[in-house]
Amino acid sequence: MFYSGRIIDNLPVSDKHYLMKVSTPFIQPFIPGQFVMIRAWQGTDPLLPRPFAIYSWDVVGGQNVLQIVYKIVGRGTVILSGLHRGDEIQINGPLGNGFIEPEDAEKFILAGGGIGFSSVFPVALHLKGLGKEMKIILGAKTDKDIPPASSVGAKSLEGDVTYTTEDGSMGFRGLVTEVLEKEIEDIGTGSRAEWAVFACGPTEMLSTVKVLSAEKKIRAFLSLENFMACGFGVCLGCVVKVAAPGGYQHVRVCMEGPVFSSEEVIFDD
Amino acid sequence: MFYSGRIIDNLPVSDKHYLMKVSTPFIQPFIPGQFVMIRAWQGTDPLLPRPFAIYSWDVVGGQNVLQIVYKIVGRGTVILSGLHRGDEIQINGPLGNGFIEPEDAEKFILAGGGIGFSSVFPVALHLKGLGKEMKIILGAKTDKDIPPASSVGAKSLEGDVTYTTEDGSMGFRGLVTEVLEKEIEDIGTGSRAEWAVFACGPTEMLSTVKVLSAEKKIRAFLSLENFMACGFGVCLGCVVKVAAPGGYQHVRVCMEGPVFSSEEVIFDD
Amino acid sequence: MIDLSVCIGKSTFKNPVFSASGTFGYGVEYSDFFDISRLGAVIVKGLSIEPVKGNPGPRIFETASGMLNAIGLQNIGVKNFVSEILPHLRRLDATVIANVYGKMEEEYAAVAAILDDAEGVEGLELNISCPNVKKGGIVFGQDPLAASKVVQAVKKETDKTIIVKLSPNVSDITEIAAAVEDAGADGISLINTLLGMVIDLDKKKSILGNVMGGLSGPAIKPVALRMVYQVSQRVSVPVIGIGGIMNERDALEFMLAGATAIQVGTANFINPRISEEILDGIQSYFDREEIERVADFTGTLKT
Amino acid sequence: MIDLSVCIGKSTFKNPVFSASGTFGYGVEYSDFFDISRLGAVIVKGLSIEPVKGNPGPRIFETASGMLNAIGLQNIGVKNFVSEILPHLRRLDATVIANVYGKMEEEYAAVAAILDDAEGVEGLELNISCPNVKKGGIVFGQDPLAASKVVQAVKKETDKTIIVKLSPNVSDITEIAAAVEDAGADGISLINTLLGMVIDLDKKKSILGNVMGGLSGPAIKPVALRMVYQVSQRVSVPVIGIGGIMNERDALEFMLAGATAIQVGTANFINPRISEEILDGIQSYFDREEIERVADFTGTLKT
Ligand SMILES: Cc1cc2nc3c(=O)[nH]c(=O)nc-3n(C[C@H](O)[C@H](O)[C@H](O)COP(=O)(O)OP(=O)(O)OC[C@H]3O[C@@H](n4cnc5c(N)ncnc54)[C@H](O)[C@@H]3O)c2cc1C
Ligand SMILES: Cc1cc2nc3c(=O)[nH]c(=O)nc-3n(C[C@H](O)[C@H](O)[C@H](O)COP(=O)(O)OP(=O)(O)OC[C@H]3O[C@@H](n4cnc5c(N)ncnc54)[C@H](O)[C@@H]3O)c2cc1C
Ligand SMILES: Cc1cc2nc3c(=O)[nH]c(=O)nc-3n(C[C@H](O)[C@H](O)[C@H](O)COP(=O)(O)O)c2cc1C
Ligand SMILES: Cc1cc2nc3c(=O)[nH]c(=O)nc-3n(C[C@H](O)[C@H](O)[C@H](O)COP(=O)(O)O)c2cc1C
Ligand code: FES
Ligand code: FES
Repeated sequence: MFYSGRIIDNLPVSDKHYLMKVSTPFIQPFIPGQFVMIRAWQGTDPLLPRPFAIYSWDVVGGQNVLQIVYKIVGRGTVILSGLHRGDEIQINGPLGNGFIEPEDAEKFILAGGGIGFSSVFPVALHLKGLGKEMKIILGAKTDKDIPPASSVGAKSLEGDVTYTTEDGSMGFRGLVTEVLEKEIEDIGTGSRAEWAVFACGPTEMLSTVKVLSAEKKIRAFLSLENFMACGFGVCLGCVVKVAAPGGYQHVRVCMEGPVFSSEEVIFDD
Repeated sequence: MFYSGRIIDNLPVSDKHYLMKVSTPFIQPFIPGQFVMIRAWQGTDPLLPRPFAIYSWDVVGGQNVLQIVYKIVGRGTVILSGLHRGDEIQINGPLGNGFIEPEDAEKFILAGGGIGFSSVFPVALHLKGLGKEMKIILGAKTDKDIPPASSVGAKSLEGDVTYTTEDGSMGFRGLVTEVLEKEIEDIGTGSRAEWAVFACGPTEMLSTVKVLSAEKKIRAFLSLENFMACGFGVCLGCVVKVAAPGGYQHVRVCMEGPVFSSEEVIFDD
Repeated sequence: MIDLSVCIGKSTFKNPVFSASGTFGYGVEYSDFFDISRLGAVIVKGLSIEPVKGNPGPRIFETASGMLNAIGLQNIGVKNFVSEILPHLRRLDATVIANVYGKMEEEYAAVAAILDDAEGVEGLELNISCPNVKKGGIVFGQDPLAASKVVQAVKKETDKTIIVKLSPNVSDITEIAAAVEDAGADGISLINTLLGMVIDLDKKKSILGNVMGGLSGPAIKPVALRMVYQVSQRVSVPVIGIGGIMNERDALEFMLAGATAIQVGTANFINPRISEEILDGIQSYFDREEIERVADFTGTLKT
Repeated sequence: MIDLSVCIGKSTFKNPVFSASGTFGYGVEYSDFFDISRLGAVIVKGLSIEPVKGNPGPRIFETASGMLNAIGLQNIGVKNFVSEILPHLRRLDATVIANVYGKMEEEYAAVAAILDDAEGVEGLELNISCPNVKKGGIVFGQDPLAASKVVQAVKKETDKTIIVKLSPNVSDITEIAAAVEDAGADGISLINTLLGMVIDLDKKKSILGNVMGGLSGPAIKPVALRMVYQVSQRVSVPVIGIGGIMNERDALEFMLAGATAIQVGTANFINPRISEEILDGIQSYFDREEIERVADFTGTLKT
């Protein structure tokens, strides 16, 4: 689905993060973990649209409102942050597979590193809706990298979140995966089969989650990132390696992913 | 001189024209007809700065205020029109020779076609300051192409202006050069030596002025336009042909011009 | 009545707007966005005799008004294409051109032989921007003789329309164009990507897994236009213009320069409906300008 | 202490930031904006034996992240340069490299002979992207033999440092690089502009007076980086990187790829002080990264 949207609101929720609300011509059921490609500039530099997780997409006050949360990291996101109410943007999506919870999983640990919370929160809200039990771990370098859950419309989750920062400025001092490891260990080995982990964050984090999941015998699903040109499967630019008979095969993060079972993903070092 | 300026005001003065006021770190005496190169965007598309006549450059309310009047014609000017108070722009200038009135000229006809008024008004205000007599002719396709003199801070000139439009929607119906021809004919051949014509507008207009000036034996000065990359004489991209011993030579509109004596300019057809 | 159809070899295409190989998947992906049967032709991702895994990542990176790609010609192989994708494309009523490549001329011929039997393939586009393993890796498209041989070998296997797609990484594009025309090409498409490279200063490392990649997008349009102009002055077979076409005005410029048809590449990533919009734009332009046939417009550039 | 000086041939330049010919006028124009003696070298507009009027307009046009130019090598001629401009440059204390071109090798040699006597010219950069009238207009830089002969002819006339500036419009840039190195070049600079074309759809006319022109600016940077990388792998003389350098990060990327020095071109039009800013940026980067000498950084790219 390729269409235009109009900015309703585009406000900072932290030093580096913005929450953008866009009015869209329709809404469409989406699976948390799916994303949209967004372009919001004239001219050809930057050229390509940018991928962002769908944070929410609902009817609000009679309008179809798509939300994304983004961090300013480069030219495209700088342009996004300068947009005003009424400005038009181009949107392609929902795209990707999203996170479909395994039928036999009853309890979840959701782990988000850095901007990863923008996929974790929609997954969490969805699971909460289904009445599932869950723990959320959010981590970053420093407190400034994590906007308060309330500022991004996730107040209802605040009680479930454990924060961790590398510099200790918020919550625990340490890595998301350190907290994750403890949380997993707290679960009796016998009951781990009821659990599933969903993780979204930098590659180093996800590759540690893969190792943990194998060691601790707990299912894990990883939401990957990669450079994307098209976002809908036609350029073959975004592939990662997944295990396949006879070694590996290249699959597209934008189509077969972004969410993969941790078993299948092969991280090159 | 290369420096940054900050937008004070950037307001439409007609359907297609904007008046931009920029606060600059200093002011500098300029010769009317001189111009600045302006760039006001990130990224490399568009790549090059754009030339605009200096409309005025004065201390206003304690600030150094540079004004330009521009017409939206393409990508660069579309971007300019979207700028807000406080936005930063890069400026190079004053550039070019400007119009230096011949010492023995007492009376002037100033003719502007299309956006040409943006050079004509500063010249007119300057000559008015010197107490010179003058007639101003401004022409365009239709009335929408000419913002009212009052809207561009040239109210004091309003009485001197004769308007002409191709569709007759404002003032006379016809070309600037048709009115110019009549005005010249109104001057006795004997007194034409006291007069000088300054013309700024599309190439076809200027080449007609050249012909008129030769036929009617009246001095004329033409402010030329051309694509410019640098605006300060280093790329040799903006050259026009001028008469020279042994035929012609290429001179730079941005350095030896933009104002040339109508005798020297060679218009290719 | 305006007739937008164009002839290349024995084929007639309903209009001059084609999709560029590698930017349009296998075509079917775009049927979510518009009716791909409207396109003059759908040119699918490059096919080889066996499936190919392609290069390790990163495979793409954005540059100023362009992008680099080093996909490594990943594809499912011609046989899977014929059995799995082609029926789908036929149901969608798409006019299909198969883009073909190989590491030696025999591989091109083998793919052509399989496609010769395939119903619903209107023509073949030979991508000769690939290293010739038999000649120490020199790209076919940089070697007039090797390029001619590929064309001849393919022609032996099939009577379908053969378009040869040229590499721009050459000193004299007209030399190679003339060589493939002589060898029997029914049409010539150009340009493929310009070879480039990107570097990550922070990591002091080249970004692409393959180090070098192909530059596409608006950045290359001036080079593409120049080559289309030069080649169409030199050959008499139809020329298909490619390179940085973002809208109908770009497309029409290529036609003025001498292109009978055009291909839309990188622009598809930015707007998946762009090729349809370009088609509509050309149609309206022809209406407005009262141009009756493509041939009345192609190559009418004044210089 | 960080030492930014670089050696090319017998010359030592105080730092690796040079201005690119044709984008820096005769140098003096920039002294309004900054102290041009700070630059490693000021490379002036291409000089020929006689003054040249250049091409009719339009001569320049903007493209996506780039520009085309067809100036036609307008210049005041080497003799006027030596008598009128050089004294001024010497007063400004600029390190000057004269860019030289000709229509045949004898013309290059003649210009070199005049410059050999000129005090204040540190070296010559030979622009070989010009048609060789004796060989039917084939560009010197596309013909390894013709290019070598130009270098040899020039070397006979002068002992000054000779840099040869390569054209990117070739199939194999390393072949021509190796040829000019063998012929005695002290350094190799690249790239010159890519040949391109722009069209005015409304007028159905090519825009440039000369029809074709040279593409420069950020659009060509990936191609330039790739060629600098390839050439520096192949030759042992210092390589000078040029093409779309807009800031110090771009400059440092070229150095990682193998450039000993870099030239700033089109960026000068956008910000006349940019070359000084790039120099300062490189200086701070070396400070921050504790790189002591340019040689410790050049070519350290991981692939
Ligand atoms: C499926 C998916 C979902 C995403 N969801 C979100 C989200 O909800 N919120 C959010 O803030 N970000 C998200 N991202 C990352 C976001 O797409 C990038 O931050 C954005 O594209 C950067 O654009 P830019 O122009 O600002 O930066 P650029 O100037 O393009 O690059 C700045 C830096 O970011 C890196 N970068 C650029 N593009 C990507 C990319 N696609 N993936 C990883 N790194 C990149 C570059 O290498 C560079 O170091 C997501 C990415 C993917 C693939
Ligand atoms: C010395 C000088 C003084 C000028 N003063 C003014 C002024 O005071 N106010 C004003 O509105 N305009 C002025 N112009 C014209 C102005 O520079 C152009 O309108 C502007 O560069 C167009 O930029 P753009 O990106 O909007 O259009 P583009 O997208 O670049 O082009 C739109 C159209 O304008 C044409 N064009 C682009 N650049 C130029 C150029 N330099 N000269 C002529 N045509 C061009 C293009 O061919 C195209 O048809 C002046 C030009 C010169 C050379
Ligand atoms: C991601 C990507 C993959 C490509 N794959 C192929 C391919 O398989 N075969 C081929 O002949 N050309 C391939 N190309 C080249 C395009 O078909 C086209 O020639 C080139 O991109 C220039 O056009 P553009 O600027 O409109 O993209 C590919 C281009 C891109 C960007
Ligand atoms: C307007 C213009 C004029 C040029 N003139 C010359 C020249 O006289 N001699 C030469 O060797 N290169 C000339 N060049 C090429 C530049 O020196 C440089 O190689 C090229 O522009 C690529 O660098 P850039 O992308 O940084 O501009 C010229 C380039 C431009 C844009
Ligand atoms: S981004 Fe194009 S295939 Fe995934
Ligand atoms: S615009 Fe560069 S010399 Fe005039």
